Amino acid sequence: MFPVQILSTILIPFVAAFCFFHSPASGPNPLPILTCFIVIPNLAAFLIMASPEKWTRWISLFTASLELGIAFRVFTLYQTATGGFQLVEQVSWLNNLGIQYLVGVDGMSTLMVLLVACVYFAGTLISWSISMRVKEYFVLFSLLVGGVAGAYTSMDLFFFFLFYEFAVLPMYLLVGIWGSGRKEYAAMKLTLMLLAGSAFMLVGFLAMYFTSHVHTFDIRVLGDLSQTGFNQNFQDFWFPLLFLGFGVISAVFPFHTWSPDGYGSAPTAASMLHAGVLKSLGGYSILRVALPALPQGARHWLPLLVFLTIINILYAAMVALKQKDFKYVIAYSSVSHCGAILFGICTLQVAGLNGAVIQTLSHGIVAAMTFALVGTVYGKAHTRELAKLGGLGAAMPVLGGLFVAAAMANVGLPGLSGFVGEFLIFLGSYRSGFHGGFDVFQVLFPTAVLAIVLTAIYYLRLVQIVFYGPVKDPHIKAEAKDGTFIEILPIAFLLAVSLAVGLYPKPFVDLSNAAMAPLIDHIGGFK
Amino acid sequence: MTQALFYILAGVIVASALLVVTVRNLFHCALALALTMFGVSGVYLYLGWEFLAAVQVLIYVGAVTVLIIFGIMLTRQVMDDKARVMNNQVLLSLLAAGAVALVLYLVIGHSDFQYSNHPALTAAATAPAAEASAYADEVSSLAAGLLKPQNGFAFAFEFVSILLLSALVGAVVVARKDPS
Amino acid sequence: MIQHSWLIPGMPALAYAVIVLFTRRFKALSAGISILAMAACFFLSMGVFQELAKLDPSARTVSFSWTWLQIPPWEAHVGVLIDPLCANMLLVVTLVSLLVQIYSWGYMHDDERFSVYFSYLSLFSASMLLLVVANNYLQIFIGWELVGLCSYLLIGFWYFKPEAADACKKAFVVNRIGDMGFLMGVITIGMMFQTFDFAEVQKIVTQGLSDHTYSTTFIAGIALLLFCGAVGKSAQFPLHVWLPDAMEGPTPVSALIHAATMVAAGVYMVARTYTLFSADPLSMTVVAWVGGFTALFAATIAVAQDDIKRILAYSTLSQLGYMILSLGAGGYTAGMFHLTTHACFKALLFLGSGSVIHGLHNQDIWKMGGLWRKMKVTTLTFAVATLAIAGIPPFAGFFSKDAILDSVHNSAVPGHCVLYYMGVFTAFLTAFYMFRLFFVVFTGEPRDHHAHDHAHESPLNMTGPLVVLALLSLCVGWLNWPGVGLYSQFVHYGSVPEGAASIGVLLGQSWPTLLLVVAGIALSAAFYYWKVFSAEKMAEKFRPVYLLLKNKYYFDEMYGWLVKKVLFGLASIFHWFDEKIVDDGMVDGTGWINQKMGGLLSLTQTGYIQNYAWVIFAAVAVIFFCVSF
Amino acid sequence: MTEVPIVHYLYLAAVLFVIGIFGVLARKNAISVLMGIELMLNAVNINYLAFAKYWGGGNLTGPVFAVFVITIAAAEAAVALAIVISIYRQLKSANVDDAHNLRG
Repeated sequence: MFPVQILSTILIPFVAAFCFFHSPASGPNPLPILTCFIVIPNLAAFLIMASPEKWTRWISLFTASLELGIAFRVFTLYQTATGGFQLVEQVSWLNNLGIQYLVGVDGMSTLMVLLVACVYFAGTLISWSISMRVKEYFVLFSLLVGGVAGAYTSMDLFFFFLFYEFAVLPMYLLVGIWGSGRKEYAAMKLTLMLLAGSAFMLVGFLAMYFTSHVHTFDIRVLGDLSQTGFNQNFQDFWFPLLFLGFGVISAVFPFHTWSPDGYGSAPTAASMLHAGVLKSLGGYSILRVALPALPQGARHWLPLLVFLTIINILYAAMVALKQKDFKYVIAYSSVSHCGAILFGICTLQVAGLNGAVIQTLSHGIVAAMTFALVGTVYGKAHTRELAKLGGLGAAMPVLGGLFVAAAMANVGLPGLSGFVGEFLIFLGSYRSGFHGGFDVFQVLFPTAVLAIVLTAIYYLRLVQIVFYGPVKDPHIKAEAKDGTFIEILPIAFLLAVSLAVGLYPKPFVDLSNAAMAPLIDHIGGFK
Repeated sequence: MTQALFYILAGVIVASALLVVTVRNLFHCALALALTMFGVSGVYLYLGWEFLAAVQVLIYVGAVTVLIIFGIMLTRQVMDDKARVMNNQVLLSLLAAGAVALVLYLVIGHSDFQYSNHPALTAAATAPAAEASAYADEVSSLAAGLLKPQNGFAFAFEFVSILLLSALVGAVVVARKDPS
Repeated sequence: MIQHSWLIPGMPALAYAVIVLFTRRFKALSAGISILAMAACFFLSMGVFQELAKLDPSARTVSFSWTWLQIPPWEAHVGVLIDPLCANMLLVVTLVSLLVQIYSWGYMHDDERFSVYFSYLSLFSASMLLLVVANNYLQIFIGWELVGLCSYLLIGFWYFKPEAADACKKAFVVNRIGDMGFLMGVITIGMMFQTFDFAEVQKIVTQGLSDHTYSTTFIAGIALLLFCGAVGKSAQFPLHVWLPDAMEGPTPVSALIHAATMVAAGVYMVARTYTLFSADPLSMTVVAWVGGFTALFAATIAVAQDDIKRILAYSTLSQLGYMILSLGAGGYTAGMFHLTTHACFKALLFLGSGSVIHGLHNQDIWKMGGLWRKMKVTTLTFAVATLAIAGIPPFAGFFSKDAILDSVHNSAVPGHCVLYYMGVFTAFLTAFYMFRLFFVVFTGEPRDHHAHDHAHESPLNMTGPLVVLALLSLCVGWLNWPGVGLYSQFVHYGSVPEGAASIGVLLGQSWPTLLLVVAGIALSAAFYYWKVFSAEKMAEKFRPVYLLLKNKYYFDEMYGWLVKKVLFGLASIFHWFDEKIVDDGMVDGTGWINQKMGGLLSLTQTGYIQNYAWVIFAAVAVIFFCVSF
Repeated sequence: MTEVPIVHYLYLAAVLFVIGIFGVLARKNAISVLMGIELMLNAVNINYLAFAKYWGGGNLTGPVFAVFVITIAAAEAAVALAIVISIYRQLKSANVDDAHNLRG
């Protein structure tokens, strides 16, 4: 009975939302699709506040499925052949200041919209077992999703910033209230570091706004201005600041320490959403804002900034080797993977940029899946200390199998999404000295590839410690059971998405390339 | 002669004001304050603002000083206090007050107030009759000044009444003994 | 048939999905689905082979592909390339897979996770076949990684055993090190030639070499990067350490993955990308020497091992070394032929040892003995395989091994003479340690009577595959009968088949080897059958050598030290740096500084209202003064 | 009528104002401080009315403000005394120095 209820709550809104919207070519939609995508989670938050507590989860699940339907619709509606921004909705807001409500998707944001919806959906299901302050939890959770949904679809920097801040604050409360361990410290650290990053970001936005003389926050216009509006000095000065500002969001070295502490303390779904969606915003914003608006600065700085990202990749992997807490390993792995995303961006090469986008999608899905697994295992074993865990495979074969799959997705095994992203990133980072001339990437390419070995080592070590071998702690064995339907469902869903990307990446890569190929032309990067 | 009156008043005011800030006994302070207020109202009278002089006496001497004396009596132990009346920044306060005094002196000295033949002054002196007839007595002219909408103070005046009321209520609330 | 060849990897993949998603609870059904899919694959492969054989020799390459991902100017495909090399490999893989799956039905019958086991086997077959039919470098890498995953899963199938848990991790990580090179090679190809397609790369490279667009050294560099992958997967020195440990997996898995098919993928890959390897003598030399050295090196270790499966594992290493040596020396056909014959007799050896283990529940050869009385079929088939691997005519090993030694002898690789003698000596050692194994296990008196009493012949579904493989081990060699050379006319590099020497020439060349092999067998019999000499005494006498061999030249210890001390030591330093310097120092330090600065500023908040008032008035005075005067 | 020059009114107000400042800054007792404030307010009023007389030209803004100041001074005195009494009840002292809970 219960699975039937769940499945119908998922399928009905999904199908309804998917069928409700249609292509703009066949007449206007009764509701603007992207605005719906942003507004629905916020509406859900109010609805949850106003309804009895026993409805909370069902409303949330209903909303998440609606969002999933909308996201799949957006995914099918985007025309890769046409490219550019599509499904654009524009409303003047503060005309005097050049601020407008401007949402739309290009290929990259289409993938991000899909990512947000998938992680939201899985996170809602994973949160089913939350028992403390259920209403408040889901209200904040929905608001958070509303914020990131807005950030990924905004084409106006003002709204982009607004939505981003809108997402950070619920995260603070989610970690601070529903977290575990040193949750107040972690929440404060996470929020302060992210806000420090966004301070850089805001100053950069304002600098562009005032320098451009057009006084606009429209990223399309700022991109067009990059050659005429911003001179070399301006670009050289502001690009690294913007990069670091965005980099903090993506946990770039040395601003990464919010990430392990934050994820270590956050409740499962918050870790999923943060690692999967909010963190990806850093790389996304670099591609969306910094590269189009400041291409000369990018060409000037990225060959230097790339060293930070390579440190991220290898250093975080090394640190992950020595962690004693299950979740911290995953957190450092996420830092390492985000480093790969930024590394892909730094290659300034069309495959590298596409790799960064696909890796963003993949990392979002896979990190969410891994955190979901860690949370579920923690819920059963009641400890995350690696010294106490062991031999759980016998007690929870399905979760163990899924964890191996998640580990393999992290390791970058072909057939799962991680491989496509990593492969493209490495492809982009290849430079040959064959035609003469030296490039830092001749050294960095093999160094980065080293990551595939390190990742394998620490993930397999984790699998071995937690699931393989004999049971270490008899208490755990007595209590540990395999996952229930409601726990397996979100993880299996994310695994299916990862498999879809890994087995047939063409539609996804086509989408990302629709955004990246023009960007590379614009920057004058490598083909 | 009349000028001498002003200077006598000024002397009284300054002297009693000095007493207000220096005398140990608070009750005496309050009495000196009352004297200062009387002096100030004398200055008002001297300037020709009879109504305001009356208001000054009524409110300051009649209300505020009495209020202060009530306050002193309610916090009576203080009067017997043999401790210092001044805090430990007397010299600094003198310095600050002196600095303000210097600034004020310089400002007044450098301004053109000392020249009595200011254009506005002469204009007022030559055509006082029309004005005087319009506002035959000070009270009605002041009332017109306060309440005529075109003067722009009507709202403020009404607002002050609300302020007074809320101050009254607020004072009662703040000073009320906590039931617990 | 050929146009449906995409079904060959497709069907096991489907079987995997069906078993995992639906039939996990039904043991027999799961196994049935898996075996059925494999049988279908086998017959499809037969069909493909037949169709290909009917084609004109010059037109025996059929390829078609679908776009997998596309970033102009790149396009990555998944596709199928059917040529003789592929058809040969398809037959080997599907046949051995089928036999091993049938065998597994008996061997794994009591295991709780029977269905899971069959699902992994199906996944393995699918990945292996994907690798085999690949028509481009990316796809071969994808299959490559996937077989690595299956190997990991199957070695760690009994994950609750700590040794298995260690072994599977080790296998995956060591393979990954090789794969790193492979991936770099694939990426270099992609970036330099803007295609991953075998045929197109071949065209571009041939063209580029002739008009000197690319230097041969550059091509050799790519080839050596790819070869890193082969070194990992085919467990060549110095990445050989994972294969012996991989014996922790179920024995049929060892037979399938770690003897017959997956480990041969490295050899197959080198053969597949032979254009790149043969471009420059440098790459060929490296390949030949790595192979030759591994062959000898592993054979010496095998002499001193006690575990039945480990002996076979080192023998596998050694035989893989032969194949790599052959390819490096230019013996393309010989290498592939040895791959084929080796798949048959090595699978048979492993399945035979599995049968022994199944009967005795023990792997130490010194607890066996005299098993021929109890296990007739197993003993007989094992004997066939032992003769085959030792290279006694007319068994399969003789033909392929001799072809290899022949090609090394005629090779142009620097130091080919040394390599030749290394190969010959390896053949001697092979005969010695294989017969040592055979004599100790099957002949003489039982050493452990309790175990011996319980020993029994395995059921038909296990002995059946043994018999089939024994027949193959006997006959497969005849495919390349001297002077006829059916095989070498079918599988060859370039347009001209390598000439097949006539039987007279062959025997004329190979009699010293043959003599040495017989000597090896005799020596082995002297030690372990007739017991003329005492092995223990020999071991005492040459104790340092014995210990060195017994401990596998201490490679495990060395790598263990590298990982534990160097890697984890570095990790400790990084961890310390991250925790103390970055987090406690920089991040919390920033917070600390702000707090202290705030503390300093808060001193101005005295709480005395008259202080504040004083500041106000003093400031008013100062500001007025400054502004006005 | 020979007038007293306006500057003398201003000087008088200035002296009164400065005395008030001293009272506010230097006296310990809160009620004394309050009295200092009253002195300052009166000084301001003297200025208003003097200017209104001499320079007002019939404009009544000066006396109007004086009225406001007087009114608000009364309100202020009431509230301030209430606070003093409340503090006195809490701290058993009417000294300004004793109320320093806002120290940083």
